[in-house]
Amino acid sequence: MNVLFAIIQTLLFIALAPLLAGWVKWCKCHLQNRRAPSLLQPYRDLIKLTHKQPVVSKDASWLFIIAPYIIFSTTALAVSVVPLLAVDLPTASSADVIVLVGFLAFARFFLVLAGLDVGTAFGGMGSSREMTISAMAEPAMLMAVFTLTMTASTTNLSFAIDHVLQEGLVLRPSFIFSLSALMLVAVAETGRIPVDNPATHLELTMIHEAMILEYSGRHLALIEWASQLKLMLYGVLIANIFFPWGIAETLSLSVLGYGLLAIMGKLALLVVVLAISETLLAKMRLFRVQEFLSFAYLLGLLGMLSHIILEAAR
Amino acid sequence: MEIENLDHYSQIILSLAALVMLSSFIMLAQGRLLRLVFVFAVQGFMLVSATAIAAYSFNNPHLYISAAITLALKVIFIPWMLRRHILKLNMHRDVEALNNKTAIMMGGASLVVFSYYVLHPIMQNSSMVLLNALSLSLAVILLGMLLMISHHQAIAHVVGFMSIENGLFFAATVSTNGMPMVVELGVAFDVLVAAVLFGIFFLHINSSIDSLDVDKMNRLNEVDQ
Amino acid sequence: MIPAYLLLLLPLLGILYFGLLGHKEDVGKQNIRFNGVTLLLSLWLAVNVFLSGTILSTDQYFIVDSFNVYLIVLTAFVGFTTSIFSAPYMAHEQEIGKLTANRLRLYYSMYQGFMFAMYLVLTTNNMGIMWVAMEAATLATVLLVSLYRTPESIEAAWKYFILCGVGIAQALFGTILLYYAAIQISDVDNALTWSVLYENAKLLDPEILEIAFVFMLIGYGTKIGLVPLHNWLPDAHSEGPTPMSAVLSGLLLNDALYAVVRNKMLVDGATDSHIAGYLMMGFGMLSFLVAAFFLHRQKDIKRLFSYSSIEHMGLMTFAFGIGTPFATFAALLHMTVHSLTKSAIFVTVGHAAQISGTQSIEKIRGLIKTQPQVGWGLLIGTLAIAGFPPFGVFASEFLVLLATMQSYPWLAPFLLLGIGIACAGLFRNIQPMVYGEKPEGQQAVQANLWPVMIHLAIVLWLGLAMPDFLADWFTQATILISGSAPL
Amino acid sequence: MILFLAYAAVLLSFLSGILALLMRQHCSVIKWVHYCCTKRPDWQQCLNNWLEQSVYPQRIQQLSFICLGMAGVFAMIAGVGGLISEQAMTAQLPLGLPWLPWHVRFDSLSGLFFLIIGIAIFAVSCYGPGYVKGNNEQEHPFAVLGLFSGLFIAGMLLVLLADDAFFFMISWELMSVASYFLVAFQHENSANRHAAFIYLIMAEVGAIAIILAFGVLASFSDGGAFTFDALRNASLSDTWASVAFVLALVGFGMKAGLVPLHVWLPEAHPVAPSHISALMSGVMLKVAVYGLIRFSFDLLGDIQWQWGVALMIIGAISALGGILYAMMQPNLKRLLAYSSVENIGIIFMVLGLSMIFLAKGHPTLAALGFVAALFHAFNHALFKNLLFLGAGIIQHQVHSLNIDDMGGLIKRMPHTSKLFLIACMSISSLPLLNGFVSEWLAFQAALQVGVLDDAVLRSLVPVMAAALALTAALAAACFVKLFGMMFLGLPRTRHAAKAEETQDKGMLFSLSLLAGLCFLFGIFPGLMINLLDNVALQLLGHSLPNATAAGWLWLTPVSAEKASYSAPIVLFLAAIAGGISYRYLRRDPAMALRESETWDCGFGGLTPRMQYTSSAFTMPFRRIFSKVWIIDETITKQPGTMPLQVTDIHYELHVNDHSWPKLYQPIEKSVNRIARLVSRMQTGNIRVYLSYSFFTLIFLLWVIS
Repeated sequence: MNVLFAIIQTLLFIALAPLLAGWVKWCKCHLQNRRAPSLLQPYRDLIKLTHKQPVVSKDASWLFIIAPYIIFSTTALAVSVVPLLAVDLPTASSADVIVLVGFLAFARFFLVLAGLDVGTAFGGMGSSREMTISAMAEPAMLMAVFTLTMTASTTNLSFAIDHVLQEGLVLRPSFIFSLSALMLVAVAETGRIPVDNPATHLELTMIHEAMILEYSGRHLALIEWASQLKLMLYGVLIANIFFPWGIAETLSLSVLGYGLLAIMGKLALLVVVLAISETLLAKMRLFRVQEFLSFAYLLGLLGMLSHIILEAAR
Repeated sequence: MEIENLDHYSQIILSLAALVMLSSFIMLAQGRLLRLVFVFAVQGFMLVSATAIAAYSFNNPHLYISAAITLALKVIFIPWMLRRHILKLNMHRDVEALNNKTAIMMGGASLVVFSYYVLHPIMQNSSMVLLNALSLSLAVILLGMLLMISHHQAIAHVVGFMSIENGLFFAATVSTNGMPMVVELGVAFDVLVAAVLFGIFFLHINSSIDSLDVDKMNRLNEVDQ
Repeated sequence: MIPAYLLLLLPLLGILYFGLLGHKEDVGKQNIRFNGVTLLLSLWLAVNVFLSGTILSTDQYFIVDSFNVYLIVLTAFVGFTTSIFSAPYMAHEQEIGKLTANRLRLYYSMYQGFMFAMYLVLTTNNMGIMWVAMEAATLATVLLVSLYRTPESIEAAWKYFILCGVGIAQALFGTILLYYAAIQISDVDNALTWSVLYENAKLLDPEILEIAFVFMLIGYGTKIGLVPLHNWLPDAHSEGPTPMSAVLSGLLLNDALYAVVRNKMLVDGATDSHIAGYLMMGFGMLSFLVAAFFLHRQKDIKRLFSYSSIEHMGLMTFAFGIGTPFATFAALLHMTVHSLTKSAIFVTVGHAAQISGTQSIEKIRGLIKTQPQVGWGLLIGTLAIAGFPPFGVFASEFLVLLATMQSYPWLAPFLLLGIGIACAGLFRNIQPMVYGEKPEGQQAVQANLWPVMIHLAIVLWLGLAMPDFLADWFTQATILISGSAPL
Repeated sequence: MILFLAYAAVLLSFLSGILALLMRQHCSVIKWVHYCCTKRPDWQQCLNNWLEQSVYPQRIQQLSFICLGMAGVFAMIAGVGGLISEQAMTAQLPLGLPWLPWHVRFDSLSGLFFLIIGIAIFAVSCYGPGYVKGNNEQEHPFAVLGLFSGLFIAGMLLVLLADDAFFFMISWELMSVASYFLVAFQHENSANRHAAFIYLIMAEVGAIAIILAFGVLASFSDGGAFTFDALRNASLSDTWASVAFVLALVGFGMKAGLVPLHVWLPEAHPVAPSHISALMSGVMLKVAVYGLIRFSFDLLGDIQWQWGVALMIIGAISALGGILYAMMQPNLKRLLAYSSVENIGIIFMVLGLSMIFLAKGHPTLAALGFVAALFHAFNHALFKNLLFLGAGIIQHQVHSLNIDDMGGLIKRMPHTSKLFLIACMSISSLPLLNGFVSEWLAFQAALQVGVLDDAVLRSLVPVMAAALALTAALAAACFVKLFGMMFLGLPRTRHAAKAEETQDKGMLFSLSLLAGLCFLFGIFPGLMINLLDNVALQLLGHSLPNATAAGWLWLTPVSAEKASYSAPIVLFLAAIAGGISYRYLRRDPAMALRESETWDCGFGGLTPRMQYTSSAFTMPFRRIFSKVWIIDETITKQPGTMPLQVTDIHYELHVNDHSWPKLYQPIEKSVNRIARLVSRMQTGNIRVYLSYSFFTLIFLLWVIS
């Protein structure tokens, strides 16, 4: 039963990810006084791409072709361990939050290799930048996550969220810091403004787009989908770790439905925040990103310290 | 024990000891090689006299042998040999300019005091003759070294070396009535061989650096140029 | 006692034999034979001592106990293997015209003379004779140092002569003082007899003995090459023929140290102040450290290794100075392994210099490519002397260190500092010589490397597994010197 | 029995060295064969044919490597045996000093490292014949290589067996010296000589520190004995224990390559033959780790938490420094060597954590950290060996070690590239591979910091954990770059374009073996962790109670509620996810791929020179962490005829390590200065010499009276 639920939840996660991306676009368009595409536009794009014949450079190797599948499946794997609707997730115990970070790293590893495979300057540029940013972001993210795991004294996401939920409403200064840190990291990792602009194709600013420039057809679809998954993953992480209320604690249908509504609501709100910030902020120069991320790291560290000093003092 | 209470032999030995030391001082200040060798011979002679007197007074016949050997070696053979070399190498007119003669003499004087200072504590139980004789022979040894340090002619070095031997010999004679005969003979043999070798070396050195100035022998150094 | 007399007689005959017939063709082989027989004699003597303990001649002029018999064997052994090396080496020198037949005669005659002096130093029971023999060793070797008659070699020989002569004169004064102290308690005939003095050491006047020891230390210390009395040593080693350097480093220095230790035993018997030990430790440590730094700036390969000898002699002096059974054992072992290793190194160094026609480190290059045996021999010998296991030098250095740790732990870091600096100093010079491409026109020479292999094999053996009989032997000597057995 | 297997491994590696010595002794071997087989002419004939002149060198090489391989097998069996058996085996060998025979002890810690070495030398022995085939016998005699390889391996094994300080030092130095000769093997390059020199000197200094550490311990032991048993029982004051620990840390850290004692490592490892580099980097550094563990956990015993902090900080510096330096290296093997510094840093960091837990009275958590450190050591041996062996193959093909001379090799060398990719993934600690598991365990250990009652420690450890995370991320960046530059893109040089897959089965087999093990222990880490648990049990007296409590599928180091990881399930899920997506998207045959030119923005003609180079790839890092290196960057532009026109741009980049000018040059300078001062003593003037002896005499007389 649990296993079945885990599968369903994962599929739901995968299915909903493009919707979230559509919602982001929708919000941004409205904020910027543009006409918004339909909420379902990302689905249409994916379907269209899937039905196109992919073009592959003659210089590409097998790695280039296999990479999208690997990226997509590891990202899918990553989302499968994040409790979306209910806390009692069996998959969460086979891979905890550190493994989750590992999955993302895995996906990134192959994405970057794919970027380097064809041998264009764009690919190299994107790969180099992506690795730089992720190297800075990863410790910040772990700092933020560690605050949570130390509070809950477990790295199992399901148990951790359960722990926060059981505690009720406790205003922890450490969580404020970690929340901010995680949000900053999420922005950087999912390639949003001000770190990266997902809509750009200008070589001076591209990061993510530069790596996948050579992809087309179903390969591109998979990669796009994976990045939408990633965006949702971070959203869910933020929403469910810091605001777990509403998540189902039992597997009855009504509670689950309530959970689904709750998470959709939380995500919708988060996206609005994201859209507003993307509208207000301009993209940073590449070498300002490190300051941005060190700030995230600092926040994470402050969160950790305030947990140790203020909350766990003996 | 005061000096008045000693027998005359001892007084003579002590006086000779003082003279031996004095001759060391003279050598120290001597710049001319021939005179240096002459003083050395005189020193040797005084040593021989002291030994003979000691032999007589202590009634120790084997000291006569020592005296005879010393006479042959240090009064006759070595000075003769050195003199011959000096003349042959045409060095009898050279005067060695000694820097800081006063300082060297002062240093020499303080060495004498030092010898007393060193040997005094250990000799408290023994006779005054012994103390004086040993201290003076130590002073002669040290003065011999000082001579070698201050002079830069190879011949002066040999003289210094031999005067150190004189000091040793004097110490052995006076303080201990002479070493065992085997040792005496061995030492004498070594001195003889050394003297011969010195002669050979003078020739080699002269042919290689065209002088006997040891200061010019400094090819083997490790100082940065 | 008969082997001891024969042992002394044979080199004496050798002096005459080579003095008269030394210009013959196969003189090198004759020399090997002479030394081979002395080696056998020394072994015979060693077996005697091993079975029946200390042997004292009836007239008390000679003594062979477990301390000196092992040095006798070592001397005979190194003398023998060096003679094996010296035969082709000197023949080559004659071939290229550096030496005439007459000089060769002098060389072989004095080789035997030197060996005679060494045996005499070791076997005599009389401190005066010991002095005479030590001086005789100087006299025998001084002409060998100047054998090539180059300005440098004459200069080196002159310095050797004067410095050692003056130095050893101090030792004679020390001996006279000892004699003076001895005649207060004993009859005149036995006043310089070591065995008698040793038995009655408690009665000797400690103050006189201390002063006497200072003179002895300065005197024999000059021969050991203790800093700052060492200045003659690198000159003499570098300018003489290489076999001479090998025996100087391997034997003469040891024997001078032997003389000091014999005297120290008397002083220690007379006084409890351990002053002799402190003096030796101070000198030893100073030599050890200073020589380690000297190694860094050498331009001449033989000078390099002569400084290494100073360093190791310093270490031994230091260890004897500590004086505990452990340290003494270590020092004895170090004496052995150092002699063997250093003479082996000088053999390879000699060949290396012949290969490249110069002793200048900068010009010796690519030995491994030119003549692998010589290159590897030099490299492995250097490794051994630098104290790398599994060679015996490591074992002895380890023991010295252990002894230092037990008695004066604060000195241990200095000791190790010295070892490290010396290692760096050796290798920065050795590496460029053995490695790399060979220079144009460099040719292999005829070389007999058996001595090297035998020596290094023994050193390796000592480092890996010291045979029981040797350990017993060392232990007996240790008991003799320091009063009790190590552990 | 197990002990005899261990002896057999040692003896076989000696034998392999001695066999190599016979390389040039064809005649004497034949004579010997004749002599031995006089009674059996048929054997004689057979052996004669087998040892025919033309094939003789190959036979000897094969024999030598077979011995090595058998040594590896025996070492592995002995290692596993040691890990399983609960008791330590002891013996004495009749070698050594008269009153201190060589003491031998084989416990589970030795067993673990035996296993590591065994795997490594087995892989190397499969790889070796193919690798040395191309060597010029005159230039680089196999006799030397084989002899010192054998001695080197024997030395490493003996270190693990040693149970007294003397034997330990002998084996330790045998290992160092033999590897010194291997570093100097291709001695016609001045870089090799320089590297060898630095290596030897630093090995000596390290050994000296270790001897001192033993000495401190021994002087407190009963009767100054040097057996490890006596050292274990020595009771030291806290201060002296710390002194001993610091000395041991310096000594073993020197060999392990902790920053700033690492400078020899990137010099020495790259210049040795590749299979030796693999052993040095993958295994010899582990022996240093073994030494420190043996010394601190076993001999010293009472761990103090300050040591843990020191280890953690030094480890963190090494890890970060190592990987940052590695990133900037254009030379493949140098990069790998620096990455070893990083991994050793990680191991030490985790060991430090374990020490803190142990000193603060949490032995179970200490065991967790300990196991994590050991597991990482094991893993690092696997993938670093794999990387170096791969590098050797590539060097043979491309004739260069410069990363920027490669490119596009994935198509030319499909097998090597796949195996290399596994190693890269493993070292970047990606899930499903072994590198990840050990880092995961390390994080788990770090996260248990809440149990400590010291607030400073509690805040320090998470910072270290973050440093570990940064290291892992940087390592990923570094190895992505490495793989990308070497194997992907277009070939940058002629050699790279002509490279071919190696035909030698042995070489590929050894790589596959290591890669397979990386994967195996990534999926079933429990296999290894159960073994490692025994080590913790023997050494710390505690083990992980629940490591596999939830079944063999799961890894639950603390408890199932706190953290769990199940690689098999993850693999299973990944396979499902990958399979579904692949199946689903490839089901339409009409949708097959279409090949075309790479998009060139319409300019036409992409050339390999337009690719990102490795220095370009790392440029952002260079800017961000610019203080870490000494960067010497020069751009020279050739102005053209027109204003602002540039005809030619020359870019030069040198990135250097800080530790050299800051730490080592001053030492070198001061030694030289003292040497210069000292040598003023040797003036050449005899009168000066005489005055030395004169004044010495005066001085001593004055002192004595």
